[in-house]
Amino acid sequence: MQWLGHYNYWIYIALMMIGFYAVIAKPNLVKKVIGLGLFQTAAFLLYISIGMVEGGTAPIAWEHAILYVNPLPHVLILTAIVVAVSTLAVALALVIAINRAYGTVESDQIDAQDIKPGR
Amino acid sequence: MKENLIVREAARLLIPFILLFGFYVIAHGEISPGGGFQGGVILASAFILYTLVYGSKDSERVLSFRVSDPLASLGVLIYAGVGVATMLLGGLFLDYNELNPAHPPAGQALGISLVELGVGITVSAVMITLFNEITRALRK
Amino acid sequence: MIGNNLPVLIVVVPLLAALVIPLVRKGNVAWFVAMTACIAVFAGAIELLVRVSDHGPISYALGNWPPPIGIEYRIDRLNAFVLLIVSGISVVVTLFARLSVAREIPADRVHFFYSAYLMCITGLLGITITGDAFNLYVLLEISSLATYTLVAMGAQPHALRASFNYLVLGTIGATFLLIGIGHLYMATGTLNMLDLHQRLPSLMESRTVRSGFAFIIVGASLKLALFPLHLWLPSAYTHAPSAVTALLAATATKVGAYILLRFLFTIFGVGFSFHVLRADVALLIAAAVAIVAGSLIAIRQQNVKRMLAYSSIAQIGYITLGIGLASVTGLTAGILHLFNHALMKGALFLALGCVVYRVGSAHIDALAGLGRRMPWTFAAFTLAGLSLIGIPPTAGFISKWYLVRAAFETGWWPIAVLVLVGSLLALIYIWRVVEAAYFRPAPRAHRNVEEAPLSLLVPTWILVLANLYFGIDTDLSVGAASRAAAMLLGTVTGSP
Amino acid sequence: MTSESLLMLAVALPLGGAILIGLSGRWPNLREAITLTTALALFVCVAALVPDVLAGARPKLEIVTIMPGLSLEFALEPLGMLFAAVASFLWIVNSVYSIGYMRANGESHQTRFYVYFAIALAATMGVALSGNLLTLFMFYEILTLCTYPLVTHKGTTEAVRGGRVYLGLLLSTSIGLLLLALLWTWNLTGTLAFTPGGILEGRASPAVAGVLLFLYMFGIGKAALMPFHRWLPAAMVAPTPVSALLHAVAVVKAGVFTIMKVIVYIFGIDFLRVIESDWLLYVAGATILIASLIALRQDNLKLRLAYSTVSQLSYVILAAAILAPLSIVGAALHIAAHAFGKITLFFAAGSIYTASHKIRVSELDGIGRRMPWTMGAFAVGALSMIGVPPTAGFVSKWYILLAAMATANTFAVVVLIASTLLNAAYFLPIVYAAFFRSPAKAGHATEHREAPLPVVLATVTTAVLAILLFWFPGLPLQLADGLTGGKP
Amino acid sequence: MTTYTLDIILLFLLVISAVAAISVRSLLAASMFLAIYSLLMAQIWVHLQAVDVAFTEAAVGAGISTVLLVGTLVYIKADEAPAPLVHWPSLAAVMITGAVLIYGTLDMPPFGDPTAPTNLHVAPYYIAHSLEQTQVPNFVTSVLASYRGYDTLFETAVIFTAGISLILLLRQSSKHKRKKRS
Repeated sequence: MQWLGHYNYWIYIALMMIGFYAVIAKPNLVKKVIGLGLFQTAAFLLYISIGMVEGGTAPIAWEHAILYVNPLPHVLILTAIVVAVSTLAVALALVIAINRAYGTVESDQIDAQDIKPGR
Repeated sequence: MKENLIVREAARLLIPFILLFGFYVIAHGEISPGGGFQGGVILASAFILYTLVYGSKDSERVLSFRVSDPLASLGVLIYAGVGVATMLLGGLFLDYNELNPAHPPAGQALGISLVELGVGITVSAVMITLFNEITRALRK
Repeated sequence: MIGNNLPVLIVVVPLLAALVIPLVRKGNVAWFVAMTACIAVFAGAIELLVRVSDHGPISYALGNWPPPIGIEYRIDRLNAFVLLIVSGISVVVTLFARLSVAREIPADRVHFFYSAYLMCITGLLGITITGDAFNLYVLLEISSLATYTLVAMGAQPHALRASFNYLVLGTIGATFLLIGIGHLYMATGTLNMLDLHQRLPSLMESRTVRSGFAFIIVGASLKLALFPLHLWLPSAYTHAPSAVTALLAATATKVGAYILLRFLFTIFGVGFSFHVLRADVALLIAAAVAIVAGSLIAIRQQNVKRMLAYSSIAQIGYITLGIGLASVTGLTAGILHLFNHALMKGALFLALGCVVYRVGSAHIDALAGLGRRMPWTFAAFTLAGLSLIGIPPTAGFISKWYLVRAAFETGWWPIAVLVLVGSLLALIYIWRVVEAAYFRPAPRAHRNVEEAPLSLLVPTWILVLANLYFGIDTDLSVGAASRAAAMLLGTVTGSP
Repeated sequence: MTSESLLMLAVALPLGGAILIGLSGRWPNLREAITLTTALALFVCVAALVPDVLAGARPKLEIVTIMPGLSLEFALEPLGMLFAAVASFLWIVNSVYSIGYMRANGESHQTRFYVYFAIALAATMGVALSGNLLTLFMFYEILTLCTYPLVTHKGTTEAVRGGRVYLGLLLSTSIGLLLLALLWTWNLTGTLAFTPGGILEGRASPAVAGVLLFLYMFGIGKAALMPFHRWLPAAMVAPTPVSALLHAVAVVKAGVFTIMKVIVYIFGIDFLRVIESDWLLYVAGATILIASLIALRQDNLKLRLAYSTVSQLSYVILAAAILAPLSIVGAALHIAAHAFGKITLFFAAGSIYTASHKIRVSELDGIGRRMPWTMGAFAVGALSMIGVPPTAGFVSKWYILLAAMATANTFAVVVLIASTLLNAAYFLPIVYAAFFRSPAKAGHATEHREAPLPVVLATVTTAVLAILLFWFPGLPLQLADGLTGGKP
Repeated sequence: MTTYTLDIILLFLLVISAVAAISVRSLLAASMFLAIYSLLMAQIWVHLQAVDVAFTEAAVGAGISTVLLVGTLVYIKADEAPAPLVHWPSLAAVMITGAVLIYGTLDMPPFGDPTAPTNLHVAPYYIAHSLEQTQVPNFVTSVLASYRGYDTLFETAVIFTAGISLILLLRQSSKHKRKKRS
């Protein structure tokens, strides 16, 4: 069961790598933003997996519960999700503003425009 | 979409229930899944639905940013206010026990529902703002 | 009530101010609220520093839940000192901001600007003061989110691009921290820093902890803009509004350095960080490259703001150098330079802000001949520049002195030379500006530029004079730094 | 008034003067009156210290502790006394000269000029009176910085380029080498105080001390030891009063002064004998000869003087490197002797420029008839450089020569003789041409008289002093003796 | 065991949707895949007994985020420009990061282990005392709003900051003249 025991963690690593790759490799800003989303959510999977307890029930008190899963990671991730959506919103706002200023959201085209005027 | 009668009627029926559900989620976060955050999002979604169906002009009339901006502040202010209150009552920041020294658990419950309310207000207000600002970019 | 709640008030006051400001529509009122909040925080920070140095660390249990159940604020000599730096600088910069922001930000959103501005400061203060690893992450995200926006408020479209890059890299850094903290939590079951410090030594062999260590260091270095991870910094500094650049340069990177210090020394402990994992080698190499590369690139810049940004990368190298030497003197030097660099870079960017206020550009050609037109501004720039180079009697000299001393003591020969070579490179890029300002003829358009208004000059000169003062009387700076260093290294051997 | 407070005053006076000068900039007469009074007051203040020092007093004054174990402190000892006295006295003469020169040539930004000049003097006093190496280093750097605006005074591209070399060389040597040496010394000994007999002995292995000596000697760029001498010619773009007082006296003497302080009070002569220090002798000797050879080929009068200064400075280093008590005395004496001689020469050069706008040696034919006073003074200065009695230059050279012979140091002897010949070779022709050649018939030889009175007056005064110092070398001698710990 | 297989399938789908999200050229499609990704994630949260998180993920990840993304895309109206299939330096960086993480997993406590440190140290306190100390049966809520209420205060502040940011960045920025360079 050992290999199965870490299955979640490996998936989280895979997702994180996928997202991370999109963030740094994709020239398209929207794709970067999407990548960021994947990247952050992957980290959430890590936390929630940490909190899981074999045979535990959701952390809400009820009379014949034997074992609860760990609530702390859930709390942390609730916070993290909020942070993630806030970041996403700001990122998208920037993308819109950039698109308004440059007429494109492809970083290489933006760079091309930036070089011209010089600093 | 404005012309589509069915959608308009459906929305007219749905929105009250969505709002109701939102308030329920905020209020009952203590015993069931959910809480200020989720409830706030649901409230916001009701408004978003309204805007999508009835258009931004009407939604502006229902809830203009002159209202939603202060609400955003208000929510966090409630939350922080609870903390300040507990300090004024002689305790530490966010020590809800001070809200009801006689029966601390009750104080805790009260404090928790208060802050959940604050979270709900801010979240819904901000979510609406996010939606408005991003879609306003469209209209311009 | 104020007394025992002081630690939390340090963070809550600016938070409340940031919440109230959007409700007032007037830009000036917003500024006034911000200013008052900053002064209050500064006063509080001084009081805290005094208390800590008198009675040792202060612990504040939020919600009155004993740590590690609840979140704890823990103020020791290190973060009390950093608090002082951050709050002090924010007072001066806010003083500067009133006119410069009114000039650079459209009037209809100045109050929102100040709200974000205070949120940024709130976050920075919170990071510094908190004793809970996850709380640190949340506050980090607040300050970052606010910072991205503030940077994007720059006049040119470049600012948006810079802000977006910063957002992407900043979020990567923060998420790395999150993952790292996750690993630590997984291995120990706690998030409280002190608790972590007590539980980690037994887990030195755990691969989970080690990988967590790697992620935390990389995440912190991204915030700190340590050399290979500095890519966000130059554009962000160049295109942000003057006041924002000054604030970031003087505080944000410092807090980044603080995070690094906190994790390396308090949480993991010297034994683990430097003897088991040899992080010192990595840090020293990165620092060395940062100093040389940063300075060399700075020399080639035409935009003075960008030049100073690259110089910041080099200076961050110095701070990291001190940290990497991991001796008492080295750590003292690092923390001391944290303080001094805040002073000198703050002064330089504020002086530059005065120029931008008058001529609207920080390009070196735009500065030509302004030395006569704006004597006080450029006198300030030159003096702060000398401090950056490290000429006595300025604060910069004291930093250099301690860095080289530490290098000698630890027997890292080349580093001593490297530090001095760094100052000579600094001499070159600072003097390019000085010569341009004093000896090149002013372009016709700038023939009748006037000296910057007093309310911009005063904050600038406050920092310049601080540079001179702390070059002569180093009791406060060196004293606090050395005590903090001793404390950090003491945490290993257990002595307070 | 206690001598401690006098120490403080010696540095404070010029600074206060600088502020007043800056404030009175709108009224030139007032401004220059203040300059003169400040100079006078400073000299009085310094002179008041002399008796105590001769009586063997060594006043100390700690201003502020900068770093644990390191403080900004003043302490007076014979060598510093000598340096301070010379510099502060010549400032008076130089001020008179400046007033005439700056006005006659209608220089711009005169207020700035006088302000920085005063600050430079304050820094010089700081160097002379410094009580430990850190204080000395501090004022040393300040001196570099506050003379920069004087070097670049004209603001021309040439001036800026000169300034760049000036600042670049002086700062990079002092930060790159001197500061390194300082820190290393601190690391070895835990102190930077000037202590008779030195502080390194027993704390540093001869090998390490050898490296340290190297760092110090080349780190003190103001001493213009080759190859770090280029800043001095570069500084000649400055107005002549600057070249005269600062780059013939204050700045360069600060350099050799520092070297002597390091040799006497940091290493200690006895310890230096142990370690490998012959190379210093050879470098100094080489500098003397090479600089003289270069001077020979300079047609620009000020440049020729500058290179002569380079070689003369190395006399002091050479003398110090001989490491005999007698030679140390000679070195100290030469600091004073060269000061009077060289300032006279620069004054003369400036007065020639003022009167006739000639800067080339080749243009000076017959000028002696038009400007007898100036050229007379020039002749005296030249003789003093060469070391012909009855001029001050002879006395110091004599001491050095004696020391060289006493220690059977053939190299030093040869260098001294050779350089004397070279000096003669590049000075005497000027004097000869000035008096005995008939002026070029070219039309541009417009009629001109002597330079304005203050200029001539100053020039003649220093010349006379150069001679007086030969007849009455008592005071400097006593001070110099006190230096070697002979009789206080 | 069955729960495991279900989990495994879900996680597998998760990876597929992630890959799809970053590889499709149409940005609209990409954001749709992101929404699917979030829904699957919510599903997994439920399986991991994280009901609150699932709820939030569904409301935010699949809901608000998608709305915002689509809103942006309607405005941008462009698809990803064709780019080289693989960007090697990035791939290298990603691989290194992944390697470090894999190394890290090797001695993580097995998934769901009740004796893992996380389940022994702080968390048990919440489970044991939440009800009697706060009268709140939902431990997540009690921890969120009371034990770690301070985090949540700033979580709310983060949202507020996001709101301020969008106001600053987008509201009336047509009046706010940005020299559009061309």
